[in-house]
Amino acid sequence: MSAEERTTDEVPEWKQREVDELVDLLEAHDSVGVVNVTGIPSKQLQDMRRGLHGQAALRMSRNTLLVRALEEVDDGLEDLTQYIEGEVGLVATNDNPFGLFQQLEASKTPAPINAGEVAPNDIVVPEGDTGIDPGPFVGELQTIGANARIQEGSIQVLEDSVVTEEGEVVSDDVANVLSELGIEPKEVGLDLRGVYSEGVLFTPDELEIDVEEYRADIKSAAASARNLSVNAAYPTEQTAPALISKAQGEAKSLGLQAAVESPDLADDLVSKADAQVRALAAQIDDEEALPEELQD
Amino acid sequence: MEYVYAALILNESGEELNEENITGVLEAAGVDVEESRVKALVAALEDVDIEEAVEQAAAAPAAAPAASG
Amino acid sequence: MEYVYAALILNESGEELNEENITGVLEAAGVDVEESRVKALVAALEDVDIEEAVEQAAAAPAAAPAASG
Amino acid sequence: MEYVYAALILNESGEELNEENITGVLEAAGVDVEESRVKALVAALEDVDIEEAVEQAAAAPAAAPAASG
Amino acid sequence: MEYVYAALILNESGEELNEENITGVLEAAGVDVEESRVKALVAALEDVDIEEAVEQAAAAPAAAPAASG
Amino acid sequence: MEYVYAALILNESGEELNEENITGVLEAAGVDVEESRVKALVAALEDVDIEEAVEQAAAAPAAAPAASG
Amino acid sequence: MEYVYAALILNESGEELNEENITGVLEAAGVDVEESRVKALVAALEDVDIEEAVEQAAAAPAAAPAASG
Repeated sequence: MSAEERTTDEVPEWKQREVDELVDLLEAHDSVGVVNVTGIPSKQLQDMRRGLHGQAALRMSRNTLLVRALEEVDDGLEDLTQYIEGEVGLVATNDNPFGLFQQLEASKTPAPINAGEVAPNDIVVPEGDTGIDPGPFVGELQTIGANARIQEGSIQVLEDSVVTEEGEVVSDDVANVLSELGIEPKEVGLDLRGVYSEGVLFTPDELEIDVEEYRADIKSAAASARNLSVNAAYPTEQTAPALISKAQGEAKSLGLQAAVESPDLADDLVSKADAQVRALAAQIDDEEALPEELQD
Repeated sequence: MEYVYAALILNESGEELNEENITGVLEAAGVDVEESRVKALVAALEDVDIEEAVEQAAAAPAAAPAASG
Repeated sequence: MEYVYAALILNESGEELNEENITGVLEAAGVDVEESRVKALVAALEDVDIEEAVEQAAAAPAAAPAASG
Repeated sequence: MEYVYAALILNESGEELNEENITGVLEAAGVDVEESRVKALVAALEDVDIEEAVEQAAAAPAAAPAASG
Repeated sequence: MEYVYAALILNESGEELNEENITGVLEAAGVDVEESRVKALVAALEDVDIEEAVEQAAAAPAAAPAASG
Repeated sequence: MEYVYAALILNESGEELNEENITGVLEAAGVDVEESRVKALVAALEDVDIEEAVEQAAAAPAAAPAASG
Repeated sequence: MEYVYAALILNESGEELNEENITGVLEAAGVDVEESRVKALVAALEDVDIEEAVEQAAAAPAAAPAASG
């Protein structure tokens, strides 16, 4: 560490120490991310820190110090300073950034939403029995746009009802109803704003991997290669049987179409003739003209 | 089914599909021909598109023999 | 297919499936018979159990409409 | 099926589909060639559009459970 | 496909499936043979049970020629 | 798809499926490689059984939509 | 299949599908390249519309495990 040389007088020693610690942390890990921690209660934050233990380290500090540390490490990490705004923290891991993203997503927990907050997604009051006795609450539900009715002695919601759309501000009425029903529409957790990993800066949308899609791509790629190999008649170990089969099918198709008198085709030619004669007989609606075996 | 086969042969040879020709083919094959059936067949086929009927049969492959010999 | 049809008529009439008979049926239908095809057909059918082949065809699901070309 | 394969090779090479060529291909493969089958093949293929027949094979993807005996 | 056809003829005639024989068949058909393709084919077929592949193809329904000949 | 093809080549050659190797294959093919895509591919394939996916593709006759000519 | 994958990468990157490029891609993947297979591939693809060939489903013959007796 170069702490001894860096005795800049304007920086209090404790700050420099904290920056040095941050720098150590950053330098010791392959991937560093900036996470938004706005609105996460400290208890939950501690749980999350514990949950990440061993896989990723979460560090909070003053934003100015975070920026200073990122700049001090340089090496590309300074690109992350654009995300240092509001209540944020740094996560550092040796896992790849995709794994980090998955971990953080998995650690998110539902939380109630307050009046005045912006809905992060469509807020839905689900269809079903609310379990609440008949009373004014049915009116409250109706007021916020839920299709509710008293039925069989309790208040029931007849269909999934969107009460606040994504991006809209949650009203007092909605917040009250949600709280009464125990609906927690928010997902609270560490929100990755960006990750820097081994020279590449990733945004969250780049980090969300759909493994199924990759699996499908592999299949599709394999099928394409197979098709090309067979259709271009470029034999490989895997496609040689398919090529033989194709050649055989072509010969058979030609042989049948031309009615080539070959022992290999005799069975099929007889079958074909029989199918044809039956097809023609099926068009004949005069009983008397039909062969005995086809008459009723 | 021999009567219908006779019609199919005539259809391919391009000869007219009439009683005389059908009877001729069948007799050449040693069939003891019933005149009324020939008549009925000729009448019945008058309104049938033989090509089409045959093509449809060909389109349905002689499906998968269960036990090839 | 006319050669095959001719063979099948003979099969139904019970006449022997030989070159002479096939040729006779085809000629009666006005077909310009190729001796080689008749020979080849007789040879090809030698080991075929026609009844069985026909049954298999009958067992096959009837007919998908032809997307004729 | 070797006769038909021979025809298919000639079709791809662009050589004429005649008896001599088919016989040549088969003999090169060590086949004991029967003249009548060659003749029959040439006659059978005379009016057939080989390209089309081959393409139709491709259209019907082979797939059936085999219970070969 | 001519290379594959050639291999199948050899398979039927019982001759060895080697480069020389495949080349011979193709040349007899007037094909301008590419040595590398012959090599690639022989290599690909080395571990393939041709009989089995052929049987599987045969078990599949005959591919439906739609258009009449 | 070129990234996936690169992974499949490595899978067959037995080389490790890592960023360096994928990048190397793609660059050899003149692809302007995006590092983030390579990283994502490597991460995603950690959870994919490539052999299995390839076998499934072979068993099901190609998912690829047929644009027949 | 690695040779085919290599061709597909080149097809996507827009680089020329020649022996040098295919060899380069394969070598980058640690494949012990066989010249004849590369040559054969280039020759096979010469007259092929790759886009079309890729899309056209090849029949899966292996689909039916034959319970051959």
